[in-house]
Amino acid sequence: MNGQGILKGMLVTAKNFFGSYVSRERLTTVSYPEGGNTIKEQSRNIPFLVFDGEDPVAGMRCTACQKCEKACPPQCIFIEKDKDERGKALQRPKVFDIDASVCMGCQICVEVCPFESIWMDSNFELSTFNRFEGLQFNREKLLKSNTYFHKIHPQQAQASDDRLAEKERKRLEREAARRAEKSASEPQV
Amino acid sequence: MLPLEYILILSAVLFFIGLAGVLIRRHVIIMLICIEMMLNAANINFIAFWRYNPNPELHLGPLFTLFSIAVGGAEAAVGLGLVIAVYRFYNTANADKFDMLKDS
Amino acid sequence: MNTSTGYAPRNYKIVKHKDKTLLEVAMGPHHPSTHGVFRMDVKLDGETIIDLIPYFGYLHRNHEKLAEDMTYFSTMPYTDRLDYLCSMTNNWAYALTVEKLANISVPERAEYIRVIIGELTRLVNHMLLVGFYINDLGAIGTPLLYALREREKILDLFEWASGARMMCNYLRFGGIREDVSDEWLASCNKLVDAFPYFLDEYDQLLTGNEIVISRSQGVGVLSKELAINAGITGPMLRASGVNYDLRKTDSYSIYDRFNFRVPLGQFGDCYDRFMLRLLEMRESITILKQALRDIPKGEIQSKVPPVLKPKPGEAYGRIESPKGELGFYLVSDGSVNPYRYRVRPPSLINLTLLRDLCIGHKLADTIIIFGSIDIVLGEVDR
Amino acid sequence: MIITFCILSVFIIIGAVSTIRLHNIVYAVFSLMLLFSAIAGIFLLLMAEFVAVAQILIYLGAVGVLILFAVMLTHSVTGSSGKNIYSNGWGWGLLLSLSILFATLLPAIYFSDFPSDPAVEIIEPSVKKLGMEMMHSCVPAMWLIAILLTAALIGGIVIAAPPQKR
Amino acid sequence: MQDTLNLFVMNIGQWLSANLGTLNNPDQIIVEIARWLRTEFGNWGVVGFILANLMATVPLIAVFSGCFALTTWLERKGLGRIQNRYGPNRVGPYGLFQPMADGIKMLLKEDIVPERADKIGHFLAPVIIMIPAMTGLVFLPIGRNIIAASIDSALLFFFAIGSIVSLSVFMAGWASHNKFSLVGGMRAIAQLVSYEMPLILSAVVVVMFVGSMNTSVIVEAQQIKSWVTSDAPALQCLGQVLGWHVFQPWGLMGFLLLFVSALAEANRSPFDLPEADSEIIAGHLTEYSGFKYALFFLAEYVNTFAIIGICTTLFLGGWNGPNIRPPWSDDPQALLIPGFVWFFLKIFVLMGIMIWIRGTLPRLRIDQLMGFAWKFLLPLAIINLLVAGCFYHMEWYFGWPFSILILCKSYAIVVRLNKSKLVNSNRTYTYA
Repeated sequence: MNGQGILKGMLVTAKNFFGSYVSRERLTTVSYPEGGNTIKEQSRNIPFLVFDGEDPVAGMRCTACQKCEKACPPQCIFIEKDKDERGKALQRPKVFDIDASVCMGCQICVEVCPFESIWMDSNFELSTFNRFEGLQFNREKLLKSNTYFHKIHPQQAQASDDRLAEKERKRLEREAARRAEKSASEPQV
Repeated sequence: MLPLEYILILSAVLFFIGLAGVLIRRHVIIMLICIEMMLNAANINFIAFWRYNPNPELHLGPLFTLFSIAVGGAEAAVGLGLVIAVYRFYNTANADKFDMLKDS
Repeated sequence: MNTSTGYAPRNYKIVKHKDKTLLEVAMGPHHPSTHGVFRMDVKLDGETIIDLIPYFGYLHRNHEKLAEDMTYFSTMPYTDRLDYLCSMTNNWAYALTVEKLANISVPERAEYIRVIIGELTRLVNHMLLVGFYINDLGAIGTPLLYALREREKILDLFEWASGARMMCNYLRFGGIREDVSDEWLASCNKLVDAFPYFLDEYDQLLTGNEIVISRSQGVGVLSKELAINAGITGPMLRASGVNYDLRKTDSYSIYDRFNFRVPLGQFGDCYDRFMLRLLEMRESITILKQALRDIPKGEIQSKVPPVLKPKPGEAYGRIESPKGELGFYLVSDGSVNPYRYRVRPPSLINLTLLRDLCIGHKLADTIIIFGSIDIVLGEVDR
Repeated sequence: MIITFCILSVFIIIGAVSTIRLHNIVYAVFSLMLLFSAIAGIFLLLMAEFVAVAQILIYLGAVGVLILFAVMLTHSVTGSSGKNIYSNGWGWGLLLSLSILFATLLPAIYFSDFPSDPAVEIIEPSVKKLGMEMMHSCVPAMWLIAILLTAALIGGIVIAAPPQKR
Repeated sequence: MQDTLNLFVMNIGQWLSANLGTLNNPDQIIVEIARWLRTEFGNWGVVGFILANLMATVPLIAVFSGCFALTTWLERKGLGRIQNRYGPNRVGPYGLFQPMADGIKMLLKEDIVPERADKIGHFLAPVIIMIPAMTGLVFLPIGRNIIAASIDSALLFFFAIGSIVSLSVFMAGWASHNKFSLVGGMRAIAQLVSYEMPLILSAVVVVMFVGSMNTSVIVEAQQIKSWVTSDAPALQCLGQVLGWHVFQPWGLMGFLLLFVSALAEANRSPFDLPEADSEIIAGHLTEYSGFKYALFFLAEYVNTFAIIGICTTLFLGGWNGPNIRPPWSDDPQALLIPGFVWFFLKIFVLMGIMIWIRGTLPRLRIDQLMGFAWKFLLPLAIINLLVAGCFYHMEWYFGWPFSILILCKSYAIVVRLNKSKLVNSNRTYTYA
C-alpha cells in the first residue's frame, strides 16, 4: 500500500486530460448534428427497392418472386402480386410492405434476391411520430432510383449493373443463338 | 438580565424528567438516555453557578463540566455495552423481563 | 417479536438463520451493476453474504426453438444476438458446425479473414470486461471510457467490412459474405500496431493500483479441481492454472499456423482473471500481426447450394470464444431446417459457480466476482 | 437574553418529554439530539464557549451515534417497540419523582436567595487559560480521566463483543 | 422610506469618490465597504440591526452556493476531459449554464416519498444536513479581516459541527426504509465517525504550533513577519509564501493526512462508500428525488468546500499569497492583491485535485476503509504529533533532518505492517 501504483495511475489520467486538448487521436467524440457522421460505404440499415429509368413502377426490377419473403428470418416482408385489367398475373408486386420496426437489417433478402432488386439503404434517420403507419414502409416509400443507389453504394451499384449487363448480354446471345438455329432449321423445309 | 433561579428551575425540571424517565419506561436504552439527561441537568447547574460567581476567571465550572461530560461519555459507552450483552442473552430489551435472579 | 406495522408487504424479509437475523436483499433485475437483467437473492449478515440464489431467464428469447423451423441460412443473423458483444465469434462457431455437418471446405483467404475477425472480437470483449470490471470497482467510468474509445476503432473496422457495427452477420457457410479491401487490411495493421500503446497505458493505470490490488486479490478464489469439475472454460479456467485453450488443443481452422502463448494464472482469484484478460489481449495482437502479414489473395466463399439440405446426421462444432468454449450441436434430418439446434453457452456454465465463489465475502465483493466471471445475459438466457 | 433562554428551555422541555413519551425508539433518540443541542445553546448563553463545543462534539456527535448503533443492534430494523411501553409499576415511579421535585428541589431554590444578575458582565473566552489551568492545577484529574476513559471503552468493547468461539 | 433611500444613494456616491481616489489599501476594500455599511445601518434602527447581522452570513451562503454551481460544471468538464470526451458544451458557451439547467431540472422533478418511509425523518434529513454544511463556512478566514465569526475555539467548533453530518446521513438512510439505503446509512456512520479521529489529530498539530484555535490567528502566523515588513518586493512575496505550514516537514505530513481524511469526511472518491453506486445504488440517497436530492448534493459540496477551506487555512496559509505592498500607499499594512483571491484560488486547486482523484481511483471496501483509518492514518497522525512536538523545541538544523527521518521511517513501517500476508501483489504468470 505504498502509494506508487496510485500515483502512476494519476499520471495516466493527467496525461489523458491534457492529451484530450492536444491530440486529435485521443478526443474521438463526433458531435452528431454538426460533426457529420461516420457512415461507411457498406453500412446497412433498412432495405429499399431499385428501379431503372424514370417511372418508378415501370422500371421496377422486382418481379414479386417472393424469395425474400420466405427467407427473411423475422418475416417482415409482405408481397402481393399485381394483376392487370384482365386479371392476368403480372411480374410486378402490387403491394410490397416492409415493417421497419421488425426488420433487423440482416441483409439476407439482398443475397437471396435473384434480380438484384432489393438493396440495403444506409440512411439511419428514420424516426417518425407514430409507430404503426410511420414504420410500415409501403412500395412507394421503398422505391428509389438507380442513381440514388449509385450515390450511396457506388461499388455495389457498379457491380450489380455489370452483373445485369452480363445477364442481359447472355440472354441476347441465347436469343441470337436460338434465332440463328431456328433460321438454320427453317431453310431446309 | 437573567436571574439565576430560572436556570436552576430549568435544570431541576430536566432532572425530574430524567428521573421520571428512568422510573417509568421499561425499555433499557431509554433508561440509559434518561440517566444522560440527569447528568446534563447537573452540568447546567455547574456552568450556571460558575457564570454568576464573582470571580469566574478561575474556570472551575467549565473544567469540572468537561470532566463530567467525559465521565458521561464513558458511562454511556459501558452502559450500552452492557445493554447489548444483556440483549444477546435475553433477546428482549424490556427491563421487566430481566428477572433471572428473582426466586419465582 | 412482532415487527410488522400493518403496512404493505415490505420489499425485504427478515430471515432467521441459526441464531442471527439476516436481511434478505434482492439484488434485483433492476440493479446498476448486473450487466443486464439478472437477479441475485442475497442473505446478508451485516455486509457478509450467507447465501446467494441467482435468478436468470429474464432475457430468454426461445432462440433454439426458433432455429428449428428456420432454414440453416436464416438462423445466421440470430446467432449475432447470442453474445451480443462478440457477434462474429458466434457466427464463426455456427458456420464451423454447419460446415462440419455438410462437410463444406473453406478457402484459404476466408480462413485468414475469419481468424483476423475472431481475434479482433476477442480484443473488443476483453477490453469491455476490463472496463466494466473496474467500473464495478468504483472508478467512475474512466478506464471504461478508455476501453470504449479503443473499441470504437475496432467497431468502425467491423462496419467497414460487414456493414454493421455489432450485429455483423458477416460469415457464411464455406467462407465470408464480402471480400475485404486492401485499405481495410492497411487500417487494421495500423490499429494493431497502435494497440500495445493503449495496453501499456492501461497497465500503468490499473495493475499496480493499490486499491485494485487490495480489492480484488484473494477475492472469489476458484480452485483448479472445482473449476474442472464445474466445466468452467475460457479465461476463468486458465486463471486457476489449468492449461486448456481450444485454439491449442483443437487447433481448429488455421490456428496451428500461428505461434502464440496461452497465459495461465496462479491463484484463480479476481485479480488473476482480470490480469489474464490483459495478457490475452497481447497474445491476440501477436496472432493478428502474423495473420495480417501472410494473408493470401483468392476467392472468399466455396460453392454452396442456395438452399442447404445436409444429409441426416449430427455435428458438434466448438471454438474458443472470448468467454470460453462456445459450442453448437446440430442434428439434421435431411430437411431444410435442423431437427435439433443446441448452443453450449460458456457464460451460463461459468455462472453456475457464482454461489460458491461469493459465500463469505462482502456485499461489494459479489459485484466484483460477478463482474470478473464475464457474463453476457444474451448468451446465458438464449 | 431572556427571550433566547425561554426558547432554549422550551426546546429542552419538549425534547425531554418526547424522549420519554414516544413509542418509536429512533424518534426518541432524535429528540434526545434536539435536547443536547438546546443544552449546548444554554452553555453558549452562559458564555461557557468551550464547554458548549465539547457538549456538541461529545454528546451530539459521539454518544448520540453510539445510542443509535445500540438501538440498531438490539432492535429489529424498523425500530418501533410494542404497544405498552411503561413498566408495570409506573404510577409509583412518577409519584416518587414528583415528590422529589416539589419536596426538595424547588423549595431549595425558592428559599435561598441567589444573585439576580451575574457579577462579572463579560467573561473573556480564552481556551488558552482553560488549557493552562487544566495542565497545571488539575493534572491528577486529567490522569484519572484518561485511565477511566480507556478502561471504560475497553470494558465496553469486551462486554459488547459477541462471544468468540475458542 | 423614499427620502432615506435617496439619502443612502447620495451617501454612496460621495463615499466612493472620497475613498476611491486614495485607494491606499486595495486588500481591505471589502472591509471598508462593510464597515461603512455597518455605520450606515446603525442609524436605521431594528431593520439596520437585522441587516448588519445578515451582512455577515448571507454573502457567505451566496458565494459558496455560487462556488458549488461552478464546481459541478468544473467537475463534469474535468471528468469529461479526463475520459477523452467533451464535458457539457451544449447549454451556453462551453456549457457554463449547465449548473443552472441542473438546478431547474431538480426543481421541476417530482419529489417522490416512498410509501413505507416515515415522512418526518425523510423530510428532516436534508434540512439537518444543511445545518453543519452552512455553519462550517462561518469559521473560514476568507480575507485579511473578512471572517464571519472569529470565535476563540473556532477550529474545535468546526469539527464539532462536522460530526453532526453522520447523524443526518443515518436519518436519511434509516427513514427511506429501503434496504440499500439502510446499508448505506450504516456505512456512512461507521466511515464518518472513524475518520474524525485522524482529521482532528492532524489539525491539532497546527494548533500546537500556533498556540490558538482562532482561525484568523492561525493564518496570521503563517507569514514570516521580518520579510513581509522589509521593503524589497521579492522578499515580501517570499515572506508570505514560505511561511506556510505546508513547507515544514510535520506540516506536509499533516496536510496529506488532513487532505486524505477530508476526502473521507466529504464522501469523495476513493471513500465514497455511503453512496457507492455500483454496490448499493445510491446508498442513503436512493429514495430522494427532486429538490431534496439537490439539497443533499448542495450540502455535500458545501461540506467539501468547508473542509478544503480548513485545509487551506491550517496548512496553505488561508489568504496569504505572493502579493506586495502597493508603492503608492503609505500605511505599512497595505497589500496589493486582495486576500480572498488567493483563498479561492487555493480552494479551487484543491477541488481540482479532488476531481482528478475522483476520475482515477476505484473505491475501497468497507473493512479496508476502516482498516485504513484506524491502522494507517491514526498512527501516522500520532507520530506526526510527537515529531512536531520535538521539532518545536529543537533548533532548525536538528529539527529538520530528525523529523524528515522519523516521518519517512514511520511511513515505511506502517505500510509494511498494513501489507496483509496472503496478498502478494507481484504475480508471475506462466505461459503454456
